[in-house]
Amino acid sequence: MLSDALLHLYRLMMRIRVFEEKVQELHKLGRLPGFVHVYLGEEAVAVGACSVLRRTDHITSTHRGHGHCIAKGADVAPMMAELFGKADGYCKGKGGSMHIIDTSLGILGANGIVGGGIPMAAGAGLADTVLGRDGVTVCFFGDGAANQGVLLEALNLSAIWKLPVVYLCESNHYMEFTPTADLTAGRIYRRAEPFGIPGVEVDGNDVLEVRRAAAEAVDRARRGEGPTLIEAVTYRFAGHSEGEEAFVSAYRTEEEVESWKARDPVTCFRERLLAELPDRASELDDIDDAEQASVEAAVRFAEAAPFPPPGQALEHVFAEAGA
Amino acid sequence: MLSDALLHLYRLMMRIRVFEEKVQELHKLGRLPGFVHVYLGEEAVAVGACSVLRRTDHITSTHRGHGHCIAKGADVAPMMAELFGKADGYCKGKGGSMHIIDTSLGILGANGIVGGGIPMAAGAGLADTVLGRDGVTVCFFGDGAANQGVLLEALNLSAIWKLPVVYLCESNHYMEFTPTADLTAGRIYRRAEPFGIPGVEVDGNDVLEVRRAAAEAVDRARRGEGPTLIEAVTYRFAGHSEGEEAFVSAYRTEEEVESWKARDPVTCFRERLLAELPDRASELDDIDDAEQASVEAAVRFAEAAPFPPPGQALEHVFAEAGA
Amino acid sequence: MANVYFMQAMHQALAAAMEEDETVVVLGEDVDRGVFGVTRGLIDRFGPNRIRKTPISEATFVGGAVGAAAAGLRPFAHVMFSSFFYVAMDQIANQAARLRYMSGGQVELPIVYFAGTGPSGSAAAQHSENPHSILMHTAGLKVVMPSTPYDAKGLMTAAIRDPNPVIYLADLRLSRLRAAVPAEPYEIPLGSADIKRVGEDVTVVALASLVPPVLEAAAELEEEGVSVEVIDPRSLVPFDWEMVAASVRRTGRLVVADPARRLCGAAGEIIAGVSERVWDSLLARPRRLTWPDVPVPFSPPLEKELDVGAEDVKQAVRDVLDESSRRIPAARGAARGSA
Amino acid sequence: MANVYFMQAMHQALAAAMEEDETVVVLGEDVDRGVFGVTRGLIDRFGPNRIRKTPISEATFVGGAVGAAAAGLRPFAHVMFSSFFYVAMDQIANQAARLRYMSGGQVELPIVYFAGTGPSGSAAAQHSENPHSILMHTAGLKVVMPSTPYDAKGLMTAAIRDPNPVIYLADLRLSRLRAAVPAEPYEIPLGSADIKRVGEDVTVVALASLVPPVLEAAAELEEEGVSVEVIDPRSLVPFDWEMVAASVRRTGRLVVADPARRLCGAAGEIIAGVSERVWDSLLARPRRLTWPDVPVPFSPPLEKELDVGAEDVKQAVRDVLDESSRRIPAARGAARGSA
Ligand SMILES: Cc1ncc(C[n+]2csc(CCOP(=O)(O)OP(=O)(O)O)c2C)c(N)n1
Ligand SMILES: Cc1ncc(C[n+]2csc(CCOP(=O)(O)OP(=O)(O)O)c2C)c(N)n1
Ligand SMILES: [Mg+2]
Ligand SMILES: [Mg+2]
Repeated sequence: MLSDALLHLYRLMMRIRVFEEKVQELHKLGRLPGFVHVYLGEEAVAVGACSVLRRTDHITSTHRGHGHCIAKGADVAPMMAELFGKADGYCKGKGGSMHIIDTSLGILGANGIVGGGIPMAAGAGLADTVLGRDGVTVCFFGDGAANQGVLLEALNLSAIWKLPVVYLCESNHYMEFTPTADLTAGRIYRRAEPFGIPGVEVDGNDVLEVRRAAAEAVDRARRGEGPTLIEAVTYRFAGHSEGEEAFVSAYRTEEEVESWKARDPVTCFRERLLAELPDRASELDDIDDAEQASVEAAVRFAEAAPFPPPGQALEHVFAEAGA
Repeated sequence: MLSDALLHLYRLMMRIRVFEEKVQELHKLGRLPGFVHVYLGEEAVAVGACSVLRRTDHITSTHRGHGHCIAKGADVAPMMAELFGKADGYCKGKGGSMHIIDTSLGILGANGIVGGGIPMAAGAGLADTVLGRDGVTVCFFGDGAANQGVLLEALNLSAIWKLPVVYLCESNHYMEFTPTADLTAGRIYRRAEPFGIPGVEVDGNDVLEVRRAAAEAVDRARRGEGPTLIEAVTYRFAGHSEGEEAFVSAYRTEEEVESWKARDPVTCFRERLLAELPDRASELDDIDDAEQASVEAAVRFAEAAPFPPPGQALEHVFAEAGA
Repeated sequence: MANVYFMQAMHQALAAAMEEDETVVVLGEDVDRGVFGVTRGLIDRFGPNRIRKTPISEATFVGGAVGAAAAGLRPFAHVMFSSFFYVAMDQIANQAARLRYMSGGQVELPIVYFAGTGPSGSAAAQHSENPHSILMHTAGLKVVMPSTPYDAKGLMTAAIRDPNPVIYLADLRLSRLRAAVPAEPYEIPLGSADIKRVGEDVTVVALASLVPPVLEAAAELEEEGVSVEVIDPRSLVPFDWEMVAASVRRTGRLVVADPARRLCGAAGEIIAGVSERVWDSLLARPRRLTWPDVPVPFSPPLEKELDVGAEDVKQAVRDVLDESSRRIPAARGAARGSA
Repeated sequence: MANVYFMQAMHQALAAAMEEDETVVVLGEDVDRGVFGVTRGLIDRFGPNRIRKTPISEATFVGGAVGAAAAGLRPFAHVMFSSFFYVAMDQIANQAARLRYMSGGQVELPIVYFAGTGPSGSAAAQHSENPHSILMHTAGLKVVMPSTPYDAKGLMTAAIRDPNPVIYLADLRLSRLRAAVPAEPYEIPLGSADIKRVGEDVTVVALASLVPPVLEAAAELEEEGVSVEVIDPRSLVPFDWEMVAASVRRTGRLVVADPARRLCGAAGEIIAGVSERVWDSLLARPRRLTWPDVPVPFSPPLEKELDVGAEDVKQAVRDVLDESSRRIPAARGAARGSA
């Protein structure tokens, strides 16, 4: 890989990192309405996977969607404004954290329903197939979502129709406050096998490994050879949702969290880049600074933006014919 | 196996055979309201599986449920009356062919929703587990139903809770008018593997083979070792539903149907019994006659029974507290 | 104009739409043959790339239609029996009906969700739902339910061309209807009701398979000297409040006949919505004719017991007339006259 | 009587029911901790055999409850947010609500389906539904929706003891309510409404989280000399038509406040049902206060725009009074008097 491309991966991961840390901070200050689920610790998954996608490719996302959106090219300013519920947000304040959508980037939406995006991804893949486009859809979903029946249905449908869809399970070990393994039989990536779909496991904290697996799956899909299931093993550093301490007692040990932080996907990748591209070390600092600055700017943008006029609550239910 | 037990298997298969042929005949005469799906050709599956169940064990059934009900001990007279929509039917005429229920026999119901019985079976298994009973539930479902997501969900749930449930897929090669293989990736029995559940394939036209597989699965379940998925490969001799010729052109070849009729589970078993128990040959004839007579009697019972008074349409929505 | 059956009329509109726009695709179980005939044979004309037989996985093909629409197709999803909407309800109510709104208007979702609906003769409780009021309440879905082959065709064309998810419910009791229908495609705008019979004394709003018995009752009442106006809303979302309100403003009397359960049903809604608009014109309490609040039973006499028939309609019309002649304040009664 | 929060009141009833009947089991995601607190801590008292944390598989644990109930348990299924009912709608509407009827009355299904419901502060379109009218229309489900800790506890006891599937909706906007509640279990019969404030001029029927603003409005209106009777149905199926109709018979005026969408909603139903019963007593057109027919938006000012508040209630009450004093026939107006 070209070093510029490597730095770009780093930049996106850092963008997510900085964005989410800022989100945490703002949430603590009571500035963000609604539920907020941050992606800290999982940055390598979204960035690795989306790095092999084109702008015209699609993704479907989850309640924990900020990282997917940023990795697919979303701008942090309208994202932040959306989190604030402002008129200049991606969805004009209608969606919020759990529903960020940018169809011009192929982002078919974060989704508040666990598993809700899975059928949609198959449908987007169908559109590519029917229309003879060589697009690909990446369907992000959690390890908890892997127990929703739509996974079986979508795997089956994608297999028989050879849909160009990559099912990417983010195995972050928890579904809300419950260890996934407690309520999940067997390994998720193996659920692909009976359908004749390749099922692979990757280190979700290693952006290059995710990228490699995604590239293989995406190429396969583009060639018309059908879907792949990738299970990216990772960990979320933060709680399930911000502010959960208020009503949930601890459900993870300090040691567990620390052991994963020692494998922080962002800092590990940074160290690796420092080792492999020592002459570009200063650029990493520049990236950190630039991302920090852009997220700060995003916050200012969001704060300055107006709330939507109340009457807008009544708009956007239906599209006008011929509009 | 004792020869009496073998004869009993034969009797039940013959009972289903005679019942269903009579149902076809009545349907052609326009005597039966609503949809009717007959079980001809699949008799060995229900009889083999239910032969290892106790009265207190449960089954969940499908739209093609007559065979399951008879195999679990249902009486053909109130069954037939139910098909006629009569007051003396199992469900007082409220349910019809697709909804025969007899809770006293553990029949939790035929079900008009493809896959509808799958979660219910897991729930019945949970009741046995929670209450410390050694009951078992057999969940019958079609190969078409295997593409409903609830299968994944129920397999996962049953695996983690080691529920005493046997998932029995009747692979009769069709879902309505479409070959199952056209729209089903891989083999269904293999869908158990990722959950660590035994998945086995059996010849669904051989009642003893079904019985053997069911016995193993049921024993395992009773011992508290959890669920099994059995795929019984079989074939339906008749159409998807009676009268379909009126609106569906042929979707199977004569040869295909004939090749399966050559492996008719009832006549093959009869021949085998004749060979193995030559001294009881006459009893087989007696059984045939008796079953024929009892189905004739069932028709007379059904015909003589009154329709429910129209006002009964308003009853049985809610149970009275303390009733 | 050839005589065509109810389902054939929809078939014609769908086929023409597929000719006209190659992004229209059909999804559903056995859609090559098609239990109701609406999609039958299309596979021969348009091939398996556009006529997609699906596995029995309602949640996924209904939700797939959402993703497909967002990515450039115009899916016609054949849900078969409307009871099966419940199997895919998340994808209908949380996804299809929400995505545009949640996105602040970014997405258009031109989807038709088609199903045969209502009792069709002892299909029993899991194949006989009329869930239109549930879908009306959802917000974000248009809902149509025609009563004639002509309307069926025109509404189908409009539904397919509409940029929003449209629930298209074909009342199975109307399958045998046959009528002359123009060969060319035409649109009936969603949201336009139709006066099926002009009258002066009582407005009867009737949905889907209750239109024929209501017309029958109206014809019989004519002989008794009672003039009934029969309105078929055709589209439930959007609803043509204006036409219905205008009629009731003239007649002063309202009966609503809806082949569905009562509690929170469309009949109550129509009464509430019309009352809000023309309260002062009402000469008697509006009547609703609906099923009782029970599942649909199997046995023919039980199923029949749920039905609203011409006799019920006649009785309700007479009741409304009686009440208004007995009770309206003299001044008003004089002004309006009543039969 | 200790002061307890809304959800704690339900928790007490559930815990007591589990003590009293060992076939009561809890199913649902994270029910050991429980996002709303209704099941929190029960696992320490009753252990993991009876407090069953489920995978994220709503269709299967909701449908599992049906099989479990038919096989001898009394499941309390914690569906979490009521938007998730749609994910399991087949199992609710085609199975739980149908099995007893289809079996001709053979089966009892003592199940409680519990969910937090309604907007809870920018939870947006997929976590803020108030689907009670959809569940009311289904037939075969009882539906309760309390507005006070006292009612919450009594209805929970009744719901768990009831031999039928009961949908128990806990309005999330009421989470901070706190009130004194008897320590011992007690039952409030399903189907009994409650007069939350006695009044003479106008009847306001209010559901769940709209009861507090309606009471606030009533108190303020008192100062204007208007006497408002406030009725909380508490249970929507069965519905206490008698109590509501009796009140309207006295007041002659009806306003219904329902925190849900309008089309085919409970407000329209209550107006239709009451009008049918007491048409002659109505002195003005009944008013409904509901959300507009849109999904629930995220942004605080948008979400607030949907709300029905005390001011809306006051306005509606004044409108009803105005209209009746302007328009009622003199004779009737004199007989009743109006503010
Ligand atoms: C259908 C549905 N059920 C339950 C929830 C509540 N919920 C939100 S996130 C979550 C856990 C999801 O776990 P996972 O899929 O592993 O994603 P993660 O949060 O770990 O990224 C649950 C149960 C929901 N939003 N939707
Ligand atoms: C949820 C649902 N979808 C579709 C149908 C219509 N339908 C009835 S039977 C059937 C085919 C079922 O195939 P399979 O499960 O293989 O059972 P078989 O008829 O072969 O016994 C279909 C699609 C239905 N009843 N329920
Ligand atoms: Mg997870
Ligand atoms: Mg089959």
